[in-house]
Amino acid sequence: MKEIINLPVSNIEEEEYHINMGPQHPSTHGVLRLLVSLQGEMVKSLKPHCGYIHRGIEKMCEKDTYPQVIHLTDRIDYLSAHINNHAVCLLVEKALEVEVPERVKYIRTIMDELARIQSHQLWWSSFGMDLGGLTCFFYGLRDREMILDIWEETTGSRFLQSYNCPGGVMQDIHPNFQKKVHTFLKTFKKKIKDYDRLLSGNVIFENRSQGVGVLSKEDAISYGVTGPSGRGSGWSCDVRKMEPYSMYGQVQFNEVLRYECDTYSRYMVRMQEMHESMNIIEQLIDNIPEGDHSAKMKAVIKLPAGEYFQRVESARGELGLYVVSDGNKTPYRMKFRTPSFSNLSVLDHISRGMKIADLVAIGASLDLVIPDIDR
Amino acid sequence: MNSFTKYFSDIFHGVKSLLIGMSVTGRYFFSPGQIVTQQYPENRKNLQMFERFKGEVIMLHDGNNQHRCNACGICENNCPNGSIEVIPAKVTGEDGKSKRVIDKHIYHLGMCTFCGLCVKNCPSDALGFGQEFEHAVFDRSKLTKVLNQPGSSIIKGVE
Amino acid sequence: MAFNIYDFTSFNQWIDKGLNSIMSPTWALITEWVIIGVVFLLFYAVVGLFLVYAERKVCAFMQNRVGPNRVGPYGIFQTIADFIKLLMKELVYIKDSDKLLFNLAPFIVIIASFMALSAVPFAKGLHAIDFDIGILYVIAVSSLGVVGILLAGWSSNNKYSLIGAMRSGAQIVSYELSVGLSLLTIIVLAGTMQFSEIVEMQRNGWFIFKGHIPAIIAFIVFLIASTAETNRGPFDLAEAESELTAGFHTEYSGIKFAFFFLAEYMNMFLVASIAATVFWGGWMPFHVSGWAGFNTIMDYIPPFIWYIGKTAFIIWLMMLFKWTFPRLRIDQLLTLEWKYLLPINLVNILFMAFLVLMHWHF
Amino acid sequence: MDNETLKARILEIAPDAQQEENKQFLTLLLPAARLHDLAIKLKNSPDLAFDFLFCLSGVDYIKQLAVVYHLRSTQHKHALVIKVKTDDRVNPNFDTVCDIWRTAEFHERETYDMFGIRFNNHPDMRRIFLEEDWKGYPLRKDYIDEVNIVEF
Repeated sequence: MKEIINLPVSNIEEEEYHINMGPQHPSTHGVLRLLVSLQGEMVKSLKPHCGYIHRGIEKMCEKDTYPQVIHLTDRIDYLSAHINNHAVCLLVEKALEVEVPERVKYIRTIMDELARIQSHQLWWSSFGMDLGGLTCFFYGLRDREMILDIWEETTGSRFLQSYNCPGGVMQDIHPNFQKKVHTFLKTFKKKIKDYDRLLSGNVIFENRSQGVGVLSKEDAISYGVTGPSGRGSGWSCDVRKMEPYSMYGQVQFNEVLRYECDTYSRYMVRMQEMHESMNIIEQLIDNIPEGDHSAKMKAVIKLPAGEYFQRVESARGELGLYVVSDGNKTPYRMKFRTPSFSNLSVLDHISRGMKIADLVAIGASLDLVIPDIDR
Repeated sequence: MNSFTKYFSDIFHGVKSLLIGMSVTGRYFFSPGQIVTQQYPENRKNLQMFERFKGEVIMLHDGNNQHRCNACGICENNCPNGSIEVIPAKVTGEDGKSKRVIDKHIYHLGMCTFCGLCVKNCPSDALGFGQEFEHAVFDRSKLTKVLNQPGSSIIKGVE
Repeated sequence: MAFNIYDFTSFNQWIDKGLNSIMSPTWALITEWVIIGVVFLLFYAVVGLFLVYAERKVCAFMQNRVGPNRVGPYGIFQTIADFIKLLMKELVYIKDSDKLLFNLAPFIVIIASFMALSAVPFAKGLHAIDFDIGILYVIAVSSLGVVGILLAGWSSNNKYSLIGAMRSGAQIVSYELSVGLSLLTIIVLAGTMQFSEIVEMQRNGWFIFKGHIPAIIAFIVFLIASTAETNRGPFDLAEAESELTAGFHTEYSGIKFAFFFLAEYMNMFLVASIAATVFWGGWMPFHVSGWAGFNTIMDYIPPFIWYIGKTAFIIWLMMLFKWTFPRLRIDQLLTLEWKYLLPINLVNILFMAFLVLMHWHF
Repeated sequence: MDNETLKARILEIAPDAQQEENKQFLTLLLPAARLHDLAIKLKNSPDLAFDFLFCLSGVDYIKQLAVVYHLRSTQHKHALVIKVKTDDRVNPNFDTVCDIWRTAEFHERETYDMFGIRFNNHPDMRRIFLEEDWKGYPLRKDYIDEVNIVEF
């Protein structure tokens, strides 16, 4: 307050114009507050204020056993709930040196890719909405509904499934699963063409996104911007390729890289990733081997004392799970390195000198999920 | 000259891309058969949830008002949120031994996150998921439910 | 009583005579004013409410939804219910806002669109005033609305509103030019600015066919520019909801918000009817010179239906724009106007003038 | 570089580093006072080139407070975990590394928020999730909050 009062009169041109984007704002997709300093319509700088939905999940994890932790990880990044669960299960299995059945690996990989597709669908919907094309929102959600139905039939929940458990999955897949996934793939391959026709090729959209929010590869690495956002800067950072887990080592897929480094390239990476995910599912869905849906695990899971780290590729980027165990049935310290948290840190850097409208586009292209930031 | 042709090709491509976009929305406008909205309160009667749908945790009772719960408390231990409370009672059985049976299996729906650990870990398969999903109530205390029905007893041979 | 659905002139004269026979000419004039005012107010409200409903239904069908279907059959009373809700809502007064201007702004917006409506010919003889400078009047009056938007943004004491208002100011100042120039292209062809004459001249072919290439270009430019002038998507920067929450009307609630809302739809109706009148012949049926039989069949359809049909189609086009395209950025908006629309328009006028001089039009 | 050569190489620049038991990564405990210098070397040496800090977490070992840096080289694809520890629980502080890896800026703020570990020379050392007037540091093991933490 003092600084504002003491501003010399001659400085009036340099005076900043602050607006709050959020915590209640249509473009922040949640309760994220961006304190934006403007000069006219130009963003001079912005300060993210997060923590509006900080729930202390890391503290709660210290009280929960490993199977119980899984339902909390659903709620970190709710759009890639399966992938978060997968990370915990992989970590526990690695620490206990449990070999899970092949069938589980197939199921988990298919579920992860379905989660990635639906996350990107929702991202596409809200991206279109942020740029003012409201129809995109409904088309994206319409197609996402099919995946939710597939999940509901197999896992019992549409959104926060808690489907993985250490050693396997909770229930075997539903008999209709494969048939429904095939139907989905067939339908979505047609519908995704509409996405391109409606938004990707649109001249207004291209003008709005090309050259906006340029993030160089060096900055992407330094800021730890992973996932599709990092790959849009030409940084090959796909954990599925670097440290293959589950079935990723045995399926053929391309890591989508683009080198324009702007909002448009981040957009195109995600659009292309949906095709790649469908490709992965197609390779796996007909070959799910028979077998048990879970390995035999002890009733009480205790990790040997030590430190463990597990990385998976969530829909937003690299999800790291760092666990310090003291040999008890609860983790001593559990840290989630969430992708959105690091991706948020770059927002200030790449939106400087852009317009407010660009800030919205950049924020949408980073695909921030607020609970993923706040945990 | 080059910029001159670019000016017109920009206009041409721009207009073309806009027309392609309009053809998508226009096509959907003229094909009302593709409407996907479900008319919820109207379709309530024939609304069929998936069999695995996690609506709420229930205790499975058979026709004789008998269940399989032996009050072991594993569900209570497995619940991450403390939404299950098992209140056991001691009764003397026919053979004269005192036996642990369920008095009240209390379930706080308001605290449940539907992780499914109680159902998965129940050794006698006494718990299951119900299909009910309209849980809105005016009083929070109504969300606390007693799962074993009044007067119910354990199926013989489950203990 | 000489009521004729194809020509309202005699009907108007009948009312005029009747009124003059029972009262002094001054009072008769005042009574006519009141009647016209009431009729227009009713028309305004009905059309506004219907357009809100239509927009919701249209966008719903484009998005694979059903749209409003709860209030009344097919939800036709939905907007009336909304209107009643807005009437009953609290009017929030903003601390440190400029009270007078804050309250005045919605009225300026709505009066501007109301005034412009008075020059529109709905059918033969069915217009409030037939100015001989009708087009000039409409351009002048409809651009008054921006004053209301600027005042609303400025007086709200809200930064979002201010940014929205300033965007809107820049937008309308630029796009006024294109609207004016594209109408001028047709004026060059028609040689008059009077709406009734413009319609009458299209008896043997609408101007969009008569003026062929330049008229079509002018029509497209007019459509784009007028969409921008009414602050509708993809040019809705003034209320860009993902950037500025609600732009210039962020702080308005209840019926004052409804005024802005209604004015937006009425402006859309207005520009659609101007486009229909100037380019598509207004209430004039579709005539092909030489096909006498075809022309008589077309004449059986009442002019009012022709007018509504054409307007509705143009409104549908504007809705299609809004629900398809993402929003432009402010600099792109100005680029589109100053680097594309304006030069094209200027060349187009010359082209049209040349065409008229050489009698190359039909 | 495999873990053995990596270890030898790092012991060259930091002779007083101690190795810790870890199956997955090479884990080295570094002296806190020289953290910043060593971090610059880790990033800038062309054969090490640890340019990606993929995780920064605080850990409360009850006696000590530690900060764990998970580093990775995008060129050479090798990873390294470095740790710094302090016995000071009242006013723990380390040098910031956010001028070397920009992502550390937010992660260090989070560590400060949850563990009370201050980072010297950090441009914006404020709490990130909790309010400024929050008492205590929630992820410390001695944190007591009778209102919000329910013991079953």
